[in-house]
Amino acid sequence: MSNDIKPNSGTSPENGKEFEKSGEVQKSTTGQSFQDSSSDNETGQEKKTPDWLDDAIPDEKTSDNVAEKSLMQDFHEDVEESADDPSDREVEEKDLPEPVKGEQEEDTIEVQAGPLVGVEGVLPVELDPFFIHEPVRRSIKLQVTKAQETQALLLDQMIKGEIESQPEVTQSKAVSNNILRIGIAIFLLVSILLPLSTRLPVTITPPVSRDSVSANQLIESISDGATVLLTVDYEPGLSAEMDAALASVVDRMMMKDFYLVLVSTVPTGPVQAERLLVLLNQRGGYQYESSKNYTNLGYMPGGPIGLLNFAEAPRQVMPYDLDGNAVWYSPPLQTISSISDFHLVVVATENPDRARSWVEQVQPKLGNTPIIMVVSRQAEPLVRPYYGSEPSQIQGLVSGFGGGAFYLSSNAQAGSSSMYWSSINLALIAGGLLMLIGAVMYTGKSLITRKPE
Amino acid sequence: MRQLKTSIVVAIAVITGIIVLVGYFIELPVLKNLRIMLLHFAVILIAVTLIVGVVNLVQVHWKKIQNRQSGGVYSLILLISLLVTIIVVGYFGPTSTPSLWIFSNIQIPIASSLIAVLTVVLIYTGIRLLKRGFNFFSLLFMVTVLIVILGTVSFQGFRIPGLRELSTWITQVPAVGGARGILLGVALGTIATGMRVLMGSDRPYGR
Amino acid sequence: MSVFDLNNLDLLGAILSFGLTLIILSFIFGDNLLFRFAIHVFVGVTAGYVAVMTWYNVLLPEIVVPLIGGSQAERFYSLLVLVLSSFLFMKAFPRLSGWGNPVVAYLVGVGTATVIGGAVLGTLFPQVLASINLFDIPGLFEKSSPVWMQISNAVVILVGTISVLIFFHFGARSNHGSHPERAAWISAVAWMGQIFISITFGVLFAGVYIASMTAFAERMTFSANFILLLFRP
Amino acid sequence: MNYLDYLYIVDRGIQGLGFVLIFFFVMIISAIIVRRRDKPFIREIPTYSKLKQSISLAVESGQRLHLSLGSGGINSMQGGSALAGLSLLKRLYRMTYLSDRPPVATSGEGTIGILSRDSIRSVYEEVGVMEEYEPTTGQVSGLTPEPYIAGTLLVILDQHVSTNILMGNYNSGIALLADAGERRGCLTVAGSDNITAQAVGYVFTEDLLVGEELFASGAYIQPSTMHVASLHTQDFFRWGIVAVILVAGALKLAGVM
Repeated sequence: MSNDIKPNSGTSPENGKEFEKSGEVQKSTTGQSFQDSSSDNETGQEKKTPDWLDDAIPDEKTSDNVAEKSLMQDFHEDVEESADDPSDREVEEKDLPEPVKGEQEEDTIEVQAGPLVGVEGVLPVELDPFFIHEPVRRSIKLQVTKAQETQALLLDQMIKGEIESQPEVTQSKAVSNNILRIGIAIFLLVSILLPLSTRLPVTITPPVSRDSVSANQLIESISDGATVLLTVDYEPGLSAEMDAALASVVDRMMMKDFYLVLVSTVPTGPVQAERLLVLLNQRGGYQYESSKNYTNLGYMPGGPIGLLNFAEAPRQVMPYDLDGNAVWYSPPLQTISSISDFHLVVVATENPDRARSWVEQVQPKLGNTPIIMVVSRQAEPLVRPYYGSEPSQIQGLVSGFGGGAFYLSSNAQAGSSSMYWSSINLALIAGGLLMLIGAVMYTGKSLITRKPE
Repeated sequence: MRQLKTSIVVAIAVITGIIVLVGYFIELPVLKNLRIMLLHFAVILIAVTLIVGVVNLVQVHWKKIQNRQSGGVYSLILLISLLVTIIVVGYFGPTSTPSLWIFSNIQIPIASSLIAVLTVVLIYTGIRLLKRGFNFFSLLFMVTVLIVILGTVSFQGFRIPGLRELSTWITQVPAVGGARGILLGVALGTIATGMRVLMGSDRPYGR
Repeated sequence: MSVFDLNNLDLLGAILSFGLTLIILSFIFGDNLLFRFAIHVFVGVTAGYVAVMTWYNVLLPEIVVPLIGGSQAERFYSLLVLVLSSFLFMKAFPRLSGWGNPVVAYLVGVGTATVIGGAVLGTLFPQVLASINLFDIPGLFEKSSPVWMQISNAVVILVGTISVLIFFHFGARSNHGSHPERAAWISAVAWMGQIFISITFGVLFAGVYIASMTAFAERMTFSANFILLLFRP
Repeated sequence: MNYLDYLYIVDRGIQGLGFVLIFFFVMIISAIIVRRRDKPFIREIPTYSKLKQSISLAVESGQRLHLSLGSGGINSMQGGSALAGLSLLKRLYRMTYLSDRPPVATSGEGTIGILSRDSIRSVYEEVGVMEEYEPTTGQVSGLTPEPYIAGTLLVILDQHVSTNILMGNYNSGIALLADAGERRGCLTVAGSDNITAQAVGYVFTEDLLVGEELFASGAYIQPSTMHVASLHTQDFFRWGIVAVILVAGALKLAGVM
């Protein structure tokens, strides 16, 4: 039994022997161990070197070099779908040195009879026939392999599990944690509603950020009535922040009577975009109408593939708008044959991966067309490296609610960006304060309780 | 036979991959058109995988209802809301008033409220971070968090001199350095993972 | 504006929106039946949207329309796509699952190549160039802030980028069967890299916190306004 | 416009192709070298050790594991992280197919969902206990990131999970999953290719895979020549990049370029 368990202990490289044995013994046992390196087609991550490469690589199998076999096994196993195919098992067995064969029979019997049938990789014992062949290096201090450490810890945890009266402890803990959560929520609620109820102007207009100014100038520099690709790539969860940030930018573009071409790589994006335009029509008194002032191309699936495809052949990829009209032949879009024909591209997203996809797949095809990113604060740090760098991959960056607010104050527009400014500021500081208290408390605690080395 | 099947499947992945990759770098007209076609097909098929996902979702919840498993009622609710949405949005159109109504009054409130819950969770764990494991890095992490938060807010009469500048500097200098390092690392990891697929070493597409 | 000024649909929407907000927020107090109800509705509605958007944007224009009224070539293409799609659908049924593999392989091949190309031309090259150009002296003089400050910032960014890159270094040596370890000097640089990672993560976490607080504030103010609306004459 | 920019614009495609080809050859050479070695010389990543440890513990104590594969699609590298999770899934099932509480796998994308079901099913086929197979153990719990988080939240709360393995693409909502795990008093091990999710995961668990580490999962979960070779190739180019940045940066500072 110890040996069918064994493979799991071969997880650390220094356990060359266990590592090797893992591959060998598993073939003969019913289940597989965690470290099992047998075929894994369905799950994808198959440990196969390509067959052609396998042939190209000189075979240097040496019977005494144990761990080497373990790696080589990955090669051979993969070439033959070993675990699933009985004939392959025979082949494997032929290769096995005598002691292992002996072990295998034992293993099989143990596994089928034992209580841990199929449950492998638990509590291994260092009993490996390969140890007999090679001299073991001895040192003065006790040599404990990673596997042994792991298993010792395992045993320890299991014993603890037995003796400790866990439920009560965790229950009382859970209750106190819940109280803390509720306390935080109430504290935030009060700090948010306070400025709303008192109507006190607790905040000051934030200073204008350089980023927002340059984004503003960029839009200003584009002639009125230009055709702009506007991507609404955020999900409903953060629409409070993103709507605020994007509204301030789109508001500016509507003032300049830009023709907006809406597209999205998020299924709910087209609805989000439509909703935003309805909001801005109400708030800004615009009369933006579908196909007259803007066209909604809708949802573009495929993530990076879709983006690359759209960047190379927008007309073929999105031939119709959401109403089924062949929009590319209507006056505003007649002149647009490639993505670089747009006068400006605005991408609004809360997800750094999506932002990166746009920069990686679309930006290189844009030529001289500038791109403005309107991102959530949570994505900003990962988008910033692409902005203001030389060569600059993003020409404008409006970041989150704050960015929106800065943007507004920079072009003197009153918009939704400044709506909850006071509440949010107070709540932010309240939450920050709580974290600060926690930090100070636990720092002090750990400094006091820390034993001098 | 199975080996042959596998080889064919691998060949499909490798060949299409190589065509698209080479076309990515070299602008040969023939290659470009072929690549655009391959990409376009892929986009359509990915859209189909979305439908497959919906089918999978329905299968799972239908089984729950059939087997009278606990939570079967919720599965029923899920299927009903799915069906109603398909009918309403499908009939009136995705950007019609009824669709906008569903989006604004069901999806946005639920999604934003979940994020609101997330806020509480973040503060809760933020408070306990240094309790969990106090070390130099977690302390540095927490200090950075607090500086950025305090540097963001703007109050009348509340202004720690230099804090906003410090916060901006952290965001635009060391954080950019760190982020750039991570991005370059991730790019390397991505290329290596991709190369394994194109070499037929990793096969994430079934037997 | 009072509650009576709203039309029925708006009122119903506001009530629904308010109710769902409270239900989800109740999760702060703990798991409950209504929360589960709302979550299932959310998952269902979004799945419905996904299905319809896919139909409107892809299946209808790319498969159905060409099949019905397209030219010979268009019909051929959409038929081909239809066949491939049906293979993909087989993946949903265990017995036929194997038929879907070639199509999945095709998607994986195309997807992989796309992201490799993007990573090389979109991130690797430009970001390496950006790191080099940090020290473009003529460029530094064009900017407003003093040159010494720009150079010191450039050095910090450079040290950050390089140390974080080295932090991820995987290669290690093991002496006499001990755990494989990296060279001492690499570990030292990696330690510095960890400092930059902690700072970057800190900024990111703060960003997530600020973004989510916006949602919290928006939901709270909406709820407060709705309650006020109810009590307004 | 300096020389580098000129190169960058004019020959970008050729440079890119050249880079990919060199990457390819370095990978093959590394594979040959790795194959000659007696063991993989790669540093230890504690999270992977902890992962194996927690799995062993859960299996031994007969508790349920939850493997969340995220909402990344198979068609992008976001799926790469899900694939790391998938490779784990089959092993989990090989260890636990007879357990009263087999692991449950959730995913947020159609193909990954199906692949996870394929994997689970194949294990039951392998060992001939199809009657034990529950199709709902591999499920799509939501089709876009937010509903996926919501749906998975309920799975964690319902299934009496002892260990949460979050390995895939997430957004900041990963915090809700980790929190749900904590409410149920279970251990969470997290790895995501989304860096925002990593930053959020940082406050929840020390057992976190950072940046590039998740892409190395193959070499740690199931060591094989190509996986280890690709890590050495990454290292090779890592140092190449460092050298290029330092040398070219110095030349720029000196005004040579």
